[in-house]
Amino acid sequence: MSPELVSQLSVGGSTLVLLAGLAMLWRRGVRAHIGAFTAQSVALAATTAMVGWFTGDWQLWAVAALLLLIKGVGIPILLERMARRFGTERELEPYVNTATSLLVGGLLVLLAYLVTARLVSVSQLPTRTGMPLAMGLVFVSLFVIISRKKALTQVLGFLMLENAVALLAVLGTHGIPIIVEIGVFLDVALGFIVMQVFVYQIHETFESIDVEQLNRLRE
Amino acid sequence: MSPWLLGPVQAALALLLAPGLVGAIRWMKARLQNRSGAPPWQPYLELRKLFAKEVVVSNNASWLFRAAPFIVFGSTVAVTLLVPLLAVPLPFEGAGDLLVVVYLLLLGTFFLALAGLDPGSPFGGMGASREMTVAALAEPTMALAIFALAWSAGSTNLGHIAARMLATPTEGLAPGHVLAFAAIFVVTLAETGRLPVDNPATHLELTMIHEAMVLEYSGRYLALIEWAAALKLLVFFTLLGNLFAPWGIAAALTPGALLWAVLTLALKLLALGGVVALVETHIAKLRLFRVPELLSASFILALLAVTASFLLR
Amino acid sequence: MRALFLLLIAGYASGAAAALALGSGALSRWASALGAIVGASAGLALAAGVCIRGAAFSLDAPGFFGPVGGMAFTLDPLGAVFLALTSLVAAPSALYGAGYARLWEGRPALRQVGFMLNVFLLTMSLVPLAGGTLTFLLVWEGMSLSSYFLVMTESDEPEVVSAGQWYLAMTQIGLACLLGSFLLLQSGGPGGFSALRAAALTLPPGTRDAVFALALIGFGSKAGLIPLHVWLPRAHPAAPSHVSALMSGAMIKMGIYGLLRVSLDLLGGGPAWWGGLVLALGAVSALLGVLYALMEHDLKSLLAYHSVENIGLITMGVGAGLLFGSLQMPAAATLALVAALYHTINHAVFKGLLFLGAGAVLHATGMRDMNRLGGLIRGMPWTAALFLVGSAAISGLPPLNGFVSEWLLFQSLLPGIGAPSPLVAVLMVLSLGMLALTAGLCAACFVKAFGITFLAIPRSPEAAAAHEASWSMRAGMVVLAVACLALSIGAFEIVPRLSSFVAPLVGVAGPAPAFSVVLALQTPGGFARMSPSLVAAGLALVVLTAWLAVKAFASRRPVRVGETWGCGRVVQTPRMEYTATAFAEPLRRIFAAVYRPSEDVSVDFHPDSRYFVQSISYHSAIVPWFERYLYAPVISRIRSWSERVLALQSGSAHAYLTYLVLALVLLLGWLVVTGQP
Amino acid sequence: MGLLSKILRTGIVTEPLGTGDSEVVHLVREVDAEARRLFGRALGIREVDAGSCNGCEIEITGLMSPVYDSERFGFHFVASPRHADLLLVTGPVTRNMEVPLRKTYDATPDPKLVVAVGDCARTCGVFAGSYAVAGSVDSVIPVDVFVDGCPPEPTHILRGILTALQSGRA
Repeated sequence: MSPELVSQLSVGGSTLVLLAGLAMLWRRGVRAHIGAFTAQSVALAATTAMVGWFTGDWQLWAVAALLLLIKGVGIPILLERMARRFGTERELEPYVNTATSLLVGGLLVLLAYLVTARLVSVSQLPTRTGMPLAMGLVFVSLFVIISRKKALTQVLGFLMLENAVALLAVLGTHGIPIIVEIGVFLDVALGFIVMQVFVYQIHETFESIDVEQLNRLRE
Repeated sequence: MSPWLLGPVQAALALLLAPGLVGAIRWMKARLQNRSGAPPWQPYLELRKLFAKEVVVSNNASWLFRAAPFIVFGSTVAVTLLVPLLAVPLPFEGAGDLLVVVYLLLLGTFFLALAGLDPGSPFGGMGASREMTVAALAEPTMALAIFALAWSAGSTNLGHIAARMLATPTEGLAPGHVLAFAAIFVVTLAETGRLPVDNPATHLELTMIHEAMVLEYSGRYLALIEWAAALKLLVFFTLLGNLFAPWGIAAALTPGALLWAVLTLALKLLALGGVVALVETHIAKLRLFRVPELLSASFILALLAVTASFLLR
Repeated sequence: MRALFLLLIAGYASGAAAALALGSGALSRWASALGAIVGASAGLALAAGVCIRGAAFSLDAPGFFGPVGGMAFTLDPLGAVFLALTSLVAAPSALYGAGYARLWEGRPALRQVGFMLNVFLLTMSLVPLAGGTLTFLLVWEGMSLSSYFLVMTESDEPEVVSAGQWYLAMTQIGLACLLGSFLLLQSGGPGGFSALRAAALTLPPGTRDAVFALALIGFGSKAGLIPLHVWLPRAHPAAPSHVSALMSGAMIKMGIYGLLRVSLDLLGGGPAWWGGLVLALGAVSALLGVLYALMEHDLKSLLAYHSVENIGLITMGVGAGLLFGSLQMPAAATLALVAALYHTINHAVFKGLLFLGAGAVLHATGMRDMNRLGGLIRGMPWTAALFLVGSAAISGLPPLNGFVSEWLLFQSLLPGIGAPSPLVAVLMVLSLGMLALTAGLCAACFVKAFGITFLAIPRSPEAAAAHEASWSMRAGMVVLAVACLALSIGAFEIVPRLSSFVAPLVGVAGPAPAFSVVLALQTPGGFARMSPSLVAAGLALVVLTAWLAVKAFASRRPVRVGETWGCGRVVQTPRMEYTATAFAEPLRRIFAAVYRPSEDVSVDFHPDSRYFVQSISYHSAIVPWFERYLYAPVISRIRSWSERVLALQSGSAHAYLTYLVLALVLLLGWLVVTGQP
Repeated sequence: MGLLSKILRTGIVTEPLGTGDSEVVHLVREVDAEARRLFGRALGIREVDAGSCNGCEIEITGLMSPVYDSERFGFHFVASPRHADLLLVTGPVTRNMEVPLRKTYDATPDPKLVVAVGDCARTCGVFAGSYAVAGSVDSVIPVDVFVDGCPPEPTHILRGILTALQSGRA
């Protein structure tokens, strides 16, 4: 593949990943959020595979396969189960309304473009062009975590943050050793399970997974 | 054929095709609703009937109410002289670029909204207010999408953009273009009063946007406005089809090339119409105050399009 | 040249003298107007001469004001543009004023307005002619004070008085900043601009920044940049309408002139952040201006907020010009400045027209509240048609002039993406988005302004009884409306000249970038082409053809006039119509985060049962946030201080003597300490 | 996607014009021909409920259903009498609806037809003599055709429209 094509594809891939993240800000339903996360993971896996194809590095292929398996299939199934368990609680009243959230998301992407500009200019890799978008996704998922109320949405925000970091690594350094990657996966799985337990607990206690309820713990 | 003749030919062709496009979309929607539906040429019959009918005008309406249909119709027809319908280089290349197209369409909207206010009917005012709101909120998306297009093409002239796309087809798959296409598609839905922004088949005054403004019109005036609306849809589809995928557009004004151009244009219009029909079958109308969310989503698409073209420069 | 210059002064002076001499009758109305028209025509001729020749005209009069170093006048093309637009608005407004002033006949107000208007026009025309610091400040202050007196014409109404106070305060703050700026700029010497130009190059960067910042505040407060715009929505409605037309059409442009003169001409451009700051200020002013205009239902306040918006657009052009200039992109800089200048001229014309139209409405109905107007298109067809032209022009609709300059403005932002620094590119993208949103909202706002005011059923007896304006008022408006069309169709002649004027300012060596090919505008490098004249011709042709075709082929049944369709409701009353407030309601809800409207609903129930509601009263107000968070605290602080000072004024003579003695002692002590004789 | 597959599985359910010789088929053939002749096969219908029990409305809705799908003859219900060629009036005219009905008739541009649907429209049905009823439809506006039945079937309404078209006041 020609470097131009690769840089185009990496921009395209990371755009898809980012759009899936922004979809979190747009849609309200939990199911839609899970769908967005699944799509994002698949797009991420595809991008990784593309880079792997370009570099001819088998480890990246493996990472892509793992991504597809764990984040594209495994975690979504668990999430679906949680969603079914809690009924589909919608993000009816986020702290920031939808239109504003979207605009903030756009500004965050521009900000990411600014902060990564120098990084991109020094890097020589053809995949560097996607990095600002990956950084944008980092910001966006942080924004999702702080601006949404439902614990489930926040879990998704965390998972997207992890996706963003993985994308950044793949694009910026053409992938990290698979051992590290596996370790990260384990962390994520662990963190995910812990959070799952928390969410269950919150639901047990308050009959809702609206973290606003946690304020009641004070008195 | 001289290039100056091409302009009128384009306008005539657009006027000819526009009602058929609307009819085709209605027919496809009917089929998707498991009905046999009206034949695609139904709109022509309706226009013929309306031109033959009597005109009833409100006693509160002024001369503006009678002038507006001609201005709305005229401004939309003028646009068809500028867009690359059949061939590049365009007949009136120097006369106007993409921004001029946007402003000419705004001219039509402006006068239609005034005509909605003129009879003093509450529905007309409601329609005018909503139409202008949607139009205003759609502007930024359009501007940024134009920005992304123009930057990669090195010009805002429609002919340049199409020609550039023909010269380097890979550009068409660049993320910037795909995103800009998506953004302009959403704007098309909003500006031409399709679902999920406005329901073209609604009978409920309180949910209307476009219909509410034309409730007062009858006879030939209504015919002009409906025709202009169809024409506007065709213009947006042509922009989508011939700026992003200008294949089949004639490079030389030979009869064969032009014929092929007409054929491909019709195919593109049908394809886009099919997509719209599918969309309208699948999704419901948004509440008016959810529309800004849709438009800000399209704005994000346009913003990403520009960012992508930054990254790849 | 010199003759024209003297004729300009003579015309205005004689107008002022006539107003004083001929008392307050029809004669004095017409005499003072005639003087103003003569002066304005002379000014226009002078400006045209300089523009066509391209050579500056200069005249030194060390005689006048000897003590302050005499007056110096020069008129270079840049100044000529502003002199031209001032005179362009001045003549029709004066003609209009002659008719408008009838309502003051037999009152001193007539004499006062006639005199002050001529003084105002004279000083304002001299501002772009000023060739030195002192001259500039002198005529500038003259302009500000005379306009203040004009605002205070109806000074028996309380809101007029408060408007006057706001206006005076803002102009004096501005003047203070200008003094500071020029003092920093002028290291001694007579302060001719040519001397300053040379001196500015040697100034340390810090001083240059300070000069620029002070000039930005000073001129920005005159131009009405947010947040220094607070006086506009107050002063414009208070002033007589032809005066508002002049203030909004011409006077606030002097702020732009000053900004261009100081930052580009005298300082010769600066670091990139100057341009960035100005661009950002412009974008914010444009968007907030139009957003607050949408919420207005006072016709003249609405127009005033649109002045804020358009000044914002112009400032965006200026900022982009400065920015590109500092980035060594001369072609782009020229384009941006041309866009700014052209929009300045266009805004002068159509905003003048709109204010005159609003004045005619006020004259005919005695009302500015759109929610009580309506249906005027029957009573006053001329005014309605002319106001419609103005509305279409300011909304940037083809084929009128606003469209041309907005197109140029868009095109001038597009090259920004090619700028080396990503920050600039992002800034350009954001301001482009804001520009587009502003344009759209402006169209929505003028659908409201025209539709609610002139169309449908009158909402009050006064509106129903409206009469057409007098011939001189109509003539004034017609001139400006024709100018709207001419400035669009003739753009391919005017724009290249403008580019040749501004190109030297941004350091374009040799010929200015080409801007037009036959009948069409072309941005430098052929990035885009557009031909207003062809668009106009095409539109006219198509509309005419459609009309003829329908005449020929459609049914010839006579048009039947029936009742408005309202789902069969028994009778339609004006209360059923959409009002200005209702029209803007969706946007108000969408942008609630910006407006932060205060809403209180009070329901009083029937004494017996809460199930029966007797009345529901809803009240909502929008206080612009910069007034709430910026001005209100300052004002209250000042008030508390002044009260503290008041404590000194005890009224007893002893106390005052004590103050005197204390002052004397302190003074002597200071002299002793500093050891001066 | 579920929706799409359902659409495909269902297929077109409209009564075909070509095959079979049920009453509907004959009828729709005639209607088709007449509509073509008179209104250039494009007929805007404005439905006015002058006080009906909504029984007739349910049947009228049937006209637009996929089965009858009268849109295929170029009939379509419009949002304003200004766009209409034919008024479909149901129910006895109540006192409150008398003026609106008249206004609707005036608002409709010529040529125009009026079809009164249901027994109530002709005889005021069970509501006859009520203090709230102003009278039958033809006591308020000129009626071209009455469609009997309480409520009439869609086919009868179609026949009524057809007769109105044939009466050719248009």
